[in-house]
Amino acid sequence: MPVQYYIFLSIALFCIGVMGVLMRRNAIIIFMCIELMLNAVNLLLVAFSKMWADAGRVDAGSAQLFVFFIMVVAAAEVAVGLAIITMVYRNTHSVDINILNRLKN
Amino acid sequence: MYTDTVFLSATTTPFSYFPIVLQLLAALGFVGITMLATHFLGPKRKTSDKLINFESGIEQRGNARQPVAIKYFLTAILFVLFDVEVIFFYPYAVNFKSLGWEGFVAVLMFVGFFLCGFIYIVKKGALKWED
Amino acid sequence: MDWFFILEKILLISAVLVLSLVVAMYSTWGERKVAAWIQDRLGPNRAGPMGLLQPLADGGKLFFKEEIIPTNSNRFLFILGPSVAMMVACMTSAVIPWGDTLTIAGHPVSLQVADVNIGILFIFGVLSVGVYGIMIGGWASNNKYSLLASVRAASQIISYELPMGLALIALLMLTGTLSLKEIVEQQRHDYWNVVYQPLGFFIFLVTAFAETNRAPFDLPEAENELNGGYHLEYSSMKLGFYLFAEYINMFVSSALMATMYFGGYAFPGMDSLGVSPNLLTILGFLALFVKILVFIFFFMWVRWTVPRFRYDQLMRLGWRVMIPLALANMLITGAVVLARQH
Amino acid sequence: MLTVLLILIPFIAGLIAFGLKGSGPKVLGMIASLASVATAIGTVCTLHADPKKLSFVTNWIPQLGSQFRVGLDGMGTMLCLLTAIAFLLVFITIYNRDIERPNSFYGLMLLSQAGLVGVFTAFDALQFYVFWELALIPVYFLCSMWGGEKRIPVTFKFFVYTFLGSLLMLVGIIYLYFQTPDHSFSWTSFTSLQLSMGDQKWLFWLFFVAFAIKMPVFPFHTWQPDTYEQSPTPVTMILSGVMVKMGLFGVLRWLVPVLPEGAAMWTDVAIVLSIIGIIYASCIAMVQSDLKRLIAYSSIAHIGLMSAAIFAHNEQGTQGVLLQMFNHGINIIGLWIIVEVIQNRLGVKNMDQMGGIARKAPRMAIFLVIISLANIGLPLTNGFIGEFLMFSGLFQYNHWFMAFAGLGIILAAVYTLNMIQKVIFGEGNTLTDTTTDLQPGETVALSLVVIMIFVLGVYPQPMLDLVSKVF
Amino acid sequence: MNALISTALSGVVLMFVGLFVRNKQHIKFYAIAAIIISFIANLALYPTVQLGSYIQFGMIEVSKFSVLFNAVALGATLIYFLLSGKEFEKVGEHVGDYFALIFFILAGITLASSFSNLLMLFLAIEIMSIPQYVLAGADRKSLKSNEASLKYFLMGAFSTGILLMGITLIYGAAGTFNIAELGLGADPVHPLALCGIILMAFALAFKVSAVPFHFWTPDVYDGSPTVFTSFMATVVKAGGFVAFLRMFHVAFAGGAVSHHWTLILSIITAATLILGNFSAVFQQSVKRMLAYSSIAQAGFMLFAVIAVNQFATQGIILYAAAYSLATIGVFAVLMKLKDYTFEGFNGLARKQPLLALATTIFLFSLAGIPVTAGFFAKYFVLSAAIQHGHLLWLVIVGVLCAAISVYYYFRVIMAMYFKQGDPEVEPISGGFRAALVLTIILVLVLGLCPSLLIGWL
Repeated sequence: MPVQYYIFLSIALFCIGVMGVLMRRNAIIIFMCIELMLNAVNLLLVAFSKMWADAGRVDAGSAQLFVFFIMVVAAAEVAVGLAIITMVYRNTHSVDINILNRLKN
Repeated sequence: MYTDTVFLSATTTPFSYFPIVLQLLAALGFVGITMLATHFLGPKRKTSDKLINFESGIEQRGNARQPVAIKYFLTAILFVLFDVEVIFFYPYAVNFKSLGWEGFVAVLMFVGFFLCGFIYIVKKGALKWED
Repeated sequence: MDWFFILEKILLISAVLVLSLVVAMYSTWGERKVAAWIQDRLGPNRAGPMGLLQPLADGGKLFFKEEIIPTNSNRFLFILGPSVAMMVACMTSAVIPWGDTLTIAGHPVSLQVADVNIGILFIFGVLSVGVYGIMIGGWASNNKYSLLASVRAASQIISYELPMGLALIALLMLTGTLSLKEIVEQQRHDYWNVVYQPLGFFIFLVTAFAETNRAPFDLPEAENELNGGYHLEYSSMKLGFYLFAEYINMFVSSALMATMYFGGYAFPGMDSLGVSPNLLTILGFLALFVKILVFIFFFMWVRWTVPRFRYDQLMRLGWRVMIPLALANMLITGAVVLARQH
Repeated sequence: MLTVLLILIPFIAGLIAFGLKGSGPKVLGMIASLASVATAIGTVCTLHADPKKLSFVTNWIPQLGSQFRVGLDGMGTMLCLLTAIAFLLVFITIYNRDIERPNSFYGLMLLSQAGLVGVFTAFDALQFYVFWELALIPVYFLCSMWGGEKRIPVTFKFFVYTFLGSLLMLVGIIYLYFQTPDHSFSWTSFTSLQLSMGDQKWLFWLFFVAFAIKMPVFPFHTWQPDTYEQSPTPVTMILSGVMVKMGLFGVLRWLVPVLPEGAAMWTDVAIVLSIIGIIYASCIAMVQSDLKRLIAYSSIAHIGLMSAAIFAHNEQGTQGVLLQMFNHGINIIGLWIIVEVIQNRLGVKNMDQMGGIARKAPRMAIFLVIISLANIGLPLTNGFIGEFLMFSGLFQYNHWFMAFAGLGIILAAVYTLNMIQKVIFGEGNTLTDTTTDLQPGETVALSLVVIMIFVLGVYPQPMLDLVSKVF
Repeated sequence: MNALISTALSGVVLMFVGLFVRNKQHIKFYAIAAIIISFIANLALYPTVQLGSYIQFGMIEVSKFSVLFNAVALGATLIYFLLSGKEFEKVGEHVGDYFALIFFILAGITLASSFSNLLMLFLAIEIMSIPQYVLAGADRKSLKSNEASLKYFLMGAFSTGILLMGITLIYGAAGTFNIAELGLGADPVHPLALCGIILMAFALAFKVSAVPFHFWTPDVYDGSPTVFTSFMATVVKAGGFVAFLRMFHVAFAGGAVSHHWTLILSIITAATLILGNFSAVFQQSVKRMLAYSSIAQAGFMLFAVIAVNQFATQGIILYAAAYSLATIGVFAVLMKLKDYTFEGFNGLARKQPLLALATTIFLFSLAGIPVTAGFFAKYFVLSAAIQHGHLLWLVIVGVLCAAISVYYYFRVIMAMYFKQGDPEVEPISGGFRAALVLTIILVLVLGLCPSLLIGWL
């Protein structure tokens, strides 16, 4: 399959993620949208890796290694993020980010 | 470099996954049909008592979906962390013969950090279920 | 696209699915027989000779039972839960090599649904979806016992996934491939992997017990604490799916263990028998089946012998014993392999 | 080295003063200012003997090509002398006053002196900027801590005005720095720049605004009357006597030589602004009943004249400005000393509540009359010669401008005489009846002022010799 | 490289120190010892890099710049530990963990100053960010802290996603992650690269809280425990800037590509300056004012990013040092007060002359008044922009904003010196005084002689 397909798919996924982050109010869903963004990036990286490998670059595999790092860092983020969301939920009994505006006062 | 791996030079095409798709369809069909079949086959004599939750005959109180103990969340979070650390071993394991002792030492270091985190959470009491 | 290929695969898939279901059904019968034998009883003996028709009766019963969906539950998720569990159980068998190739009418037919180069990763990935089935079911029921059981199950399964992954890595270091077919082929010409990986096999065995929620790790369905566990609210075929899924998982785990550590369809001396390749393939399949049955028997034997763990014991075993053990196994394997290489 | 000493004496004395108690600070202040005056006189002598000795150069920030480069020419020496004398006069005047927290007061005063001298001696643009700011900060604290009721917002306005102006100047300095071939801040590199007309056109404003705010020239003057009014009078003396000269000095040292074509191009605008300032300030001064504000506006008018004369761009005008810088400094300080005395005795600033002081305090009245007349520029006083030169310079440039500026003289006569009339003559009241005459310290200070008024008025030649020594 | 290893190891060590050492005072000493060791280890590389920079594993480039910047970051952290180390105990139980997290952040910063591969950039940004999410929420009982943490986390993770997309698109265009080999200068610029650069600029602007991506900053800085705000707003922000600077100076400079981002960044800079300063004017709490001031200061640091020249590199180091020292100092004083509003400072000069003097000097430095480090910091970044040639309008905007900034900084000074009041002040220890004096001296010395710092470059 041509690399364009992957690019479009990734961009579409990424945009869905971005829209989700901007429009949803539930912290967990926002969080999942962020993960979607990251995975869109992963997909694109692998596609580009293949593209450059086909173009004859010997170090094209480094993009796949990059994916591993993204996964690891994303996991670290997940760990911290889930902990934070759990903490917020235990204190406010809600994961709606609108509640945060109420906290301000 | 680490890039010349089995992952990259894999000759198998996406087509080798085709039978898996077939199996997925078959499984989906089986599950769906069975679900539908039992839905129509069984008797339907619903009463309100029958449709409430069963809690050993005691009347249900409150919502069941209460937050459970924090330990479970902690386990989940730790799993995420350690699982991705395990992921790092896979590419290494595939290539480790070509990486030789040098790579082994690097992985030893990685395992060292892994163990640091592990010992830390153990000492911190994150895995203590006894209380 | 080759129509013969598709036909062949469809047939193979059907065969595999039917085989898993049949084995699962007769495992229930076997389980009761084994239990009876261990407890010095007779076990089922009314339906058919030796009670052989008992599983059919049980299955029929499940089909015709009334389907109950509690009003408080989430209807969609309530149905989704067992479906996911069953789907996962059906999917894992896709990459297991049931035998070598048969030659039918000049066409080589592999007795493996899909020989992907990441077979182990595939199984690993599909297995981890299994926890969703339990989690969704427990959550959808909206029952305190179910929820607690599903949370327990989730914690247990993910905890044991770590040592399982590490044990597989040790195996991977030894074999250098993730393809199950290749792993089997390697063992065909060499000793079985269990010889090199006794500790790895042991870890895998223990984790397999935990992953399939079999005794002594069957806490999610501990009757005396949880009224039956995560499928407490289920009835008719949805309950059946959960139960079947468990038995199919047991079957697939046995197949996996046999494939990865005990030579799969290979048996000692098979290349010196001098019989026709097709016959050899069938013999290989039978050898694999025998191995699987042995493991299934072992599963049952353990269930009726070893008492259930306490939850804290279970978690401690998983995290504090299995993970370091698996890590050590991995490192030792690596060191030994490297040392032997030079 | 004398030049460096000129900065170091007040600086070190200032730092020490913070740590002293009781009458320590004021004694120290007196000693330091006497030493400063002595050093300043020493520099005057050295300037005549061997001007090279007054330069001092050492590396400061080699990465930037910035050097610590001080030096003195006639103008600088004159202004340093003025600074030293001004501080001496202030310290003599307030010697017997009770000041809250004298250690901070004297410390800050001395630090501001160091900053001022630094500005007048700097021959490195970056250093000039740094001292420019340093002179400002102690004054800001002085005004805000010891000033009148509305001191905080008023002083802050003063600070922000000056700070903004100086930041614009900083941009100009950096820009010029990049134009110099050797990437240096030195005055010689700056003045030897051959800038295009297009650059000079806008760079002029960056510098001019900074200096105009400091002088102040209309319309940048709005901070000044308020600040003069709200500041404690000793600080006002410094502000009006010395600090405003920073602006004029800046124009003479850094603006005209560095951007000659820019300055020539905007000359008319600058002069018109200055003259508007003269007339506007004079008019307001006429209707002013607050003594301090009156003097503040009169100061704006005088400075306006000086600024106009600078931009006339001729020998006579410039000489007049240089002379007048010193003389105006002396005169205005004299005036402020009297204001300080009146305020000390009466506790009011409004002229309507005064009157008849002459009877109670004849000595003070005489001093006031003399200094006021000098301030208008009556012949035989020091003010005359400077104003005369400035007017003739302005006349050479354009006689219409001179005519309008001359209007300022007449208006000045009006409001000054009016002030004398209101303050010392006329009917006394219960408040002024209690006035006592000058104390010895004040008498000494005012006598010094008057002596300088007459000496320089009759025999201005030494001062003319001094300022004519260009670098 | 040394700094990276030593900070990372120190983090691990402190994690365990926190487990085994019960006395919190001792943990602080361990942390201070660790930071001093890291500082020395970092400087030990200096003789080697003097001959020229070298690249390790194709991943990080050890150069004079990175060593010097690390020294600044570590030094500022040392000052921070000395001044505010005691405050850690007030946040919660896990003092050792807080110190460990700070060391991990430092490891990220050292990576940010020396990455030569986009992978390392990503890791640096993340290593810097993730511990901050935790620190922001360290006060578990406080809802404001919770809010800060969640908000920071969601925003930070979001910007990470955008950063990654940017990196990926650039990889798609260039085929390498090595920033020196990207070669994006060709004309016309590859569209993927252009999108990538813009996305990266946005993401990094997010991390350094430049307008219009700043909206999380005030709430996060306000909600986090003050002691961590102090660190997040200073050293970490400087770390973000150094990553920004390296990225744009090494990877995107030169050729046709720089025209494309110069304008975007200029607009971002102008908006940051204007909005940051004007918002700061209207704050009632000094803590919030400092949050907005950090946005405003970010505007000045962005000058260094836009202007690709020697002054910019020198400027960012000087700015990092000046800004960090001054802000850490102000925060340290702020934490000694009970009331964080401007009124809380009323009359501080009478009661605690040293605190007031220190605050005044720090605020002078922030406002950029000569003889404090802040002046030369501003001087250098403005010089960089003027040398660039096309940014004079931006410089004028910057200068006007600097004048505005005087307003809110001086409000504190006015409150301390010219207003009456009786502020509640916690008892001040001798060590704190000594550290404060040390900080004052550093600020003044850098203000008199910036060569002492940038002379190393």
